[in-house]
Amino acid sequence: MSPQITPIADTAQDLELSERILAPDGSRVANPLLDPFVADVDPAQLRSLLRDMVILRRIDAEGVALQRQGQLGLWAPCQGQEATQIGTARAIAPEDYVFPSYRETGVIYARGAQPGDYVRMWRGEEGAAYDPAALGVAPLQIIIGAQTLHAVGYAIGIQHDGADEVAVTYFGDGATSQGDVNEAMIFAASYQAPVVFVCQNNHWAISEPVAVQSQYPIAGRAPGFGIPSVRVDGNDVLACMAAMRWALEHARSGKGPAYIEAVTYRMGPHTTADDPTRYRDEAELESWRRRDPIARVEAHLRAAGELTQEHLAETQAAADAVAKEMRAACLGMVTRPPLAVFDGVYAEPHTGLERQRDEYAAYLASFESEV
Amino acid sequence: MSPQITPIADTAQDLELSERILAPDGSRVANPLLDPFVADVDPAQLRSLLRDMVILRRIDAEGVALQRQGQLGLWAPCQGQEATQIGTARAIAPEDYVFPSYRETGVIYARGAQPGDYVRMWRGEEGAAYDPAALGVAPLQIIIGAQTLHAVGYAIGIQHDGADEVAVTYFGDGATSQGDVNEAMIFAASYQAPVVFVCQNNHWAISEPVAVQSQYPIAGRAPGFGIPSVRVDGNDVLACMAAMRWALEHARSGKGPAYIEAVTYRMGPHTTADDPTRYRDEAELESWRRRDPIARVEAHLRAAGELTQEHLAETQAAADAVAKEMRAACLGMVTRPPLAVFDGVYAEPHTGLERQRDEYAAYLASFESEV
Amino acid sequence: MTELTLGKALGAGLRQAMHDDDKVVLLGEDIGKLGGVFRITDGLLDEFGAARVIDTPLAESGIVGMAVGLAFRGYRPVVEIQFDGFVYPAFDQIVAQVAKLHYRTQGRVKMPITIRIPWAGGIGAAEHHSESPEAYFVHTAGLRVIAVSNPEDAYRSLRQAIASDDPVIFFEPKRLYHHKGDVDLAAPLADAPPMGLARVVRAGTDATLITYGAMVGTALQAADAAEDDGISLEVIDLRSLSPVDYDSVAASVRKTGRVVVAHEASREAGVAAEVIASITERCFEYLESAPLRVTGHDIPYPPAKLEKYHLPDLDRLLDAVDRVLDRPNRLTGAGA
Amino acid sequence: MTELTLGKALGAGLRQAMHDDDKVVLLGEDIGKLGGVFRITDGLLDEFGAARVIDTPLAESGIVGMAVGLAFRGYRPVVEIQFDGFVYPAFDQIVAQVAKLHYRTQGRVKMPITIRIPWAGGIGAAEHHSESPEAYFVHTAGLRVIAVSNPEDAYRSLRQAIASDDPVIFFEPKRLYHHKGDVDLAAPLADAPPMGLARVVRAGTDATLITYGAMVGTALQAADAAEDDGISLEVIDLRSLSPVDYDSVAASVRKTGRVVVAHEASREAGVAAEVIASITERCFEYLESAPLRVTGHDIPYPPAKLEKYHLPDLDRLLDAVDRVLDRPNRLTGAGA
Ligand SMILES: Cc1ncc(C[n+]2csc(CCOP(=O)(O)OP(=O)(O)O)c2C)c(N)n1
Ligand SMILES: Cc1ncc(C[n+]2csc(CCOP(=O)(O)OP(=O)(O)O)c2C)c(N)n1
Ligand SMILES: [Mg+2]
Ligand SMILES: [Mg+2]
Repeated sequence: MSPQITPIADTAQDLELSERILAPDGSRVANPLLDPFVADVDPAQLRSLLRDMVILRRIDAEGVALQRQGQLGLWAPCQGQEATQIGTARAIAPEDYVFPSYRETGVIYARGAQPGDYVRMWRGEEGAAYDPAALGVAPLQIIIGAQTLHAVGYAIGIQHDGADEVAVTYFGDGATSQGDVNEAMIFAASYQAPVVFVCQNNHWAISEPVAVQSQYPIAGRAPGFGIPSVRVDGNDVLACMAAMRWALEHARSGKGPAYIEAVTYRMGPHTTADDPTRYRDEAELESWRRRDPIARVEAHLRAAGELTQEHLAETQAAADAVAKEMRAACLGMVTRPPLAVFDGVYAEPHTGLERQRDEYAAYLASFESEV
Repeated sequence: MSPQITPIADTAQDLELSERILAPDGSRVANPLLDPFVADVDPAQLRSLLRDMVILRRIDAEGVALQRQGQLGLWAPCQGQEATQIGTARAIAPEDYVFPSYRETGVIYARGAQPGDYVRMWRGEEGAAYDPAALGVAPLQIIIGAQTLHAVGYAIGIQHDGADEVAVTYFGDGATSQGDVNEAMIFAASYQAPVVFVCQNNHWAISEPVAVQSQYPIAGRAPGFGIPSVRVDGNDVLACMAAMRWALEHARSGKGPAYIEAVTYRMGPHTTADDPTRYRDEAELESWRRRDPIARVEAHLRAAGELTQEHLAETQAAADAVAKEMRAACLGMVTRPPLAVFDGVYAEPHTGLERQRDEYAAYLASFESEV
Repeated sequence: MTELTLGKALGAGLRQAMHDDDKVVLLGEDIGKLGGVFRITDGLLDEFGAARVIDTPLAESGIVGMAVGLAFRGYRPVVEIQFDGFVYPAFDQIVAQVAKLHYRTQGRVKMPITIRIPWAGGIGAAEHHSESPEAYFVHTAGLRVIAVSNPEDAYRSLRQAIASDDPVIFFEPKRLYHHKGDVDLAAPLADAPPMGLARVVRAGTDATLITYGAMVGTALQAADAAEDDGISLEVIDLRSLSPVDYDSVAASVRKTGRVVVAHEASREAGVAAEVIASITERCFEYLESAPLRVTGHDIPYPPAKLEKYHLPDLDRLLDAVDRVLDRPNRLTGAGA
Repeated sequence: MTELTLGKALGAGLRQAMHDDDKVVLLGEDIGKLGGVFRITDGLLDEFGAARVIDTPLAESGIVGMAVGLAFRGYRPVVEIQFDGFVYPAFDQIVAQVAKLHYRTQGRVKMPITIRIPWAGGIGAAEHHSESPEAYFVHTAGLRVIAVSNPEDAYRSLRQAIASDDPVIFFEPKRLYHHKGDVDLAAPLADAPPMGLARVVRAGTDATLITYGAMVGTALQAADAAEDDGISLEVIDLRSLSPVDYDSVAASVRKTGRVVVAHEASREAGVAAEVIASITERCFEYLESAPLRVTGHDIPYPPAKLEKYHLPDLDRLLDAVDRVLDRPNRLTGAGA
């Protein structure tokens, strides 16, 4: 009865159904919807976006390497998603607040993460990778979709405070199936809360192709809830930035929530514990290699004569420097003492836990006195 | 960015935004979408629909009376929703299976409920009001929205069995905010399961107007999930039946799920424990009284000269008879003996519970031996 | 002192907390115009406005998740779950987020969330309206769990819960909402005993009867009845289920040597199991008989007409008292 | 006898159950092509097809709710929850539907659903991947709860769970997935001992060590170590946590008079509390010292680098054994 949205036939068709500014070959496509939002982006700015993407890829590679070398318990690579993460995150204001999932390495990078922040959680040292207040980013969230509701609650707080900040939440295509993510849209729409939803549709939820969650464009769900949405080419950093600026402006100006689906691809495994050869074709991966988000910007800048060897060398050096610091921070981490397991369970004294702590302390001490 | 659906300004506008066949004054409106589905409905059939609605209203009034007289712990009136319930339920085939909420008195009536079935649960005698297999209806569900997932699972079972049955689930406007109901749409769409979703938008979730859940037509959500939907005037029994036939046909023919939003109104309190004067205007109620689903059909039939005093008298007598039987069944119910609290917890022996049962039996027996 | 019902005392507690701290916001289904299905928030919408008394969409996970976000923003959300049996859709947000965020962030992010739960049975309600889910939360590290039994405690401990920087699951016995008691509305919170303390409701010497919530009243009746029989029962109202005030409990057990722990919730891995295991650990040498549990059976909450065969009552308490005292059953003569 | 890892034994159990009854269907995230993140369902998609090995959308409430619907239709769904910490979004469907529908309908609607949960810690994982939520389900009437500790039990009891007309929460200790043991793949299920029985894994006379899951291995190590010290420990693997086989437990306690109950899960209102409370009720006169618990602390599961300070290990078990035996600590000399 109601008009049916066309299902997506295959992943190749995906990007055709999304908004873009830079084509995979680096050529610029006119986009009346998005262009106004990045009219100010000059070659220098574009180079800076490229630089961030290159550094992010390097950080990601270092994360994988550290895991392979036994320094991290796990790592969730974001290779392939650099344009989505950098493009959107760079548009977010410092006073905004971000509620990410676990794969947003590029987002915390853009928010000013310190070298150790990338690895602290994955190494198993602490529950949160960084100080949330310092970055304006909630702790990485492992429970799929849970953070989207937190963002909405935070946005309602912003609204009550009369502030012009925005809460932003990132989640995957798989997450869109969770009740929480749908409730988040409902609550956001009900209160017209200043929150931006960013769905990184990287085509896979571990081994499940996005079609298991949805055979229709995910961005098509939001309008039914009263939330305007846009579906962008997530490998086009300019489109991502433009969409994010639109969404943030929409939310910041009191018009309520906005929704972005960034259509991108997870080039690596789900995590370092995953073996994607069990479930996906090399051909699919190959087709996405041809849409590499970094190559696209490089091609564009190069064609415009705006990318020199020096630029590239500087970027590579910066990336290597970050990776080096990250490694050093990782290797230098000192595990907290045994009794730290009790730290921070409660904000105020809890007699039951204090007793357990004391007993355990005495138990540990009994070994020391042994010697 | 994406086209925004217009929010609903007020409840009066609501019905204008929905499909109908019979106008509130009983006149017939041409509806190219729905008409074909009820082309066969002649005056006799329409009278039979009217009869069911009248009987249902009588059952409902009896339920309220029994509660007021202390015979039931609670009753959830469905006055005002007769067209939605009878119109949709009469379209369902006997071999289909229904997953209702707690307010579907009309649905269980249409499925052949026995007099005691209406009250057994509300009286606090048993957990389920009736034998699910006998009616093809799952037990009344109190946890908001939970039953929608059950319907989807059942429908996937139908699909696996290669049967041409359909699972139908009923839920309220409030329920549409629950994660489960959204997950149900996602699962149904993912598997193209033969399930029909019937949202009875009766404008209220206890004291909350539907705008707290959604400022946009609820039926507008389904297409985003890939589920075709229709929004019908829920006080128009023909429109409800037509929509349901469409939806069932769609699902039965392997095209996947379908979604109906029936825009209706809860004339009475949420339950007999509720006092709606605390939160809603008499004027609103009054406006809906003018859209009474029963009056509408009567007016239509009367104008067509198809409703005699005899018809009305027969219907009233039938209604009174059902009410009488219902009352007798209610008053005649014998509470199970104390040890029945242990019956049916497990299908197979459970040593822990058996011991508790034995201990409690011995404890109870100790009082008897006392005398 | 003002005489108030438990329900009104809770309302007064909310009101006071909202006056004391404008970061306190209430969220829940039907808490605005309706004042909640139990009218606990009655009048608060008018007094504090819709920005602080927030009717939410019908989704418990959403409500608690929204509270988490508000806490991130520095608010102190007080959530009303409409009935005990409707807290489960929020279980993930409570267990994986509310309880763990402070720990996850080593104290950097506080979760001063109070989750109020109208609780337990004995009101002849439909399914899911009479549940006693407290053990789930007691078992969940990172939460505090409070169960109130009278207006005075309700008023004070609700304010304490809201003022606490920790998340508190706050159980309100529905069947006592209309019970009256004196409340000192003016008593400063700073002078109040800490939230975690148990209370000896009635001193006694022969056996200790430990319970909480609505069953405190039943326990007091049992103590009266036992007294007629020359037995002196000490009755303890735990008040806090996490942490349990084991100092008070142990002091009593060392005195009486005999213990009955009672609750409505089912038995397996319930709070009574916890209390008995802890008592045994701490007071083994003082125990003169096996501590006994009087609880709901290990069954789903039964239909209303049968609930009286599920809920521990006076007779079942007295029967257990007789057994811990190694006496024949005072009602039936059995067990002699 | 075939030597299999615990993981492979579970896979074999699923395969056999699917052969035995074509109403058995598997649902879960990534259980199809991938064979599950632990490869338990490896090969089953190829063998039984996508209609019986169903990759689901990413929503645990949806998965369990779908299983309920399939059960209504006469199927026997076996759900895989990807990790222990991801079961909470399904908590409502499990507690309010799966556990209660048989009771609600007085047995008219059966819920033969098995919910498999890769379980517990010690694998250096990220948050939510090492949880021990078993007490929540033990406390929930209407469910059965199984925890396996070796390939043979895994193979047999998974088949029993699937064949059971009751819902079963089935805990699989992740850190034992690669442990090997002999499995009799041909043994008819009809000859097997009932699912609810505990097993005396090692007979002993001085004290009883009760545990389940991966800690059975630790308990056996403790028994070895204690033997070197001249102490004879009886080790019991509970196997079924609801019901607990208290006949076997009580028989052992009557013999030894001393008890340690151990698990990874946190302590407050955990399974050990239940076991100790029940032992005290049944065997009070036989107890020579207070039964002790050795458990995870009452903290959220800590970061991987600290988990060894949370999980009970050999030393903590031995320390408790020394204490129930009123001996000085054998390692440290303390407590003498
Ligand atoms: C509630 C919950 N269920 C299951 C998991 C296990 N899990 C971790 S990541 C993942 C897939 C997520 O896919 P998507 O949302 O697309 O994000 P992506 O990993 O692609 O970034 C799953 C199933 C989890 N972390 N939380
Ligand atoms: C999970 C859950 N939360 C809360 C409730 C309490 N409750 C019962 S009915 C109701 C309103 C339902 O509104 P709607 O879905 O519109 O159905 P209606 O009652 O109007 O038929 C609420 C909040 C419940 N039964 N289950
Ligand atoms: Mg993904
Ligand atoms: Mg409604």
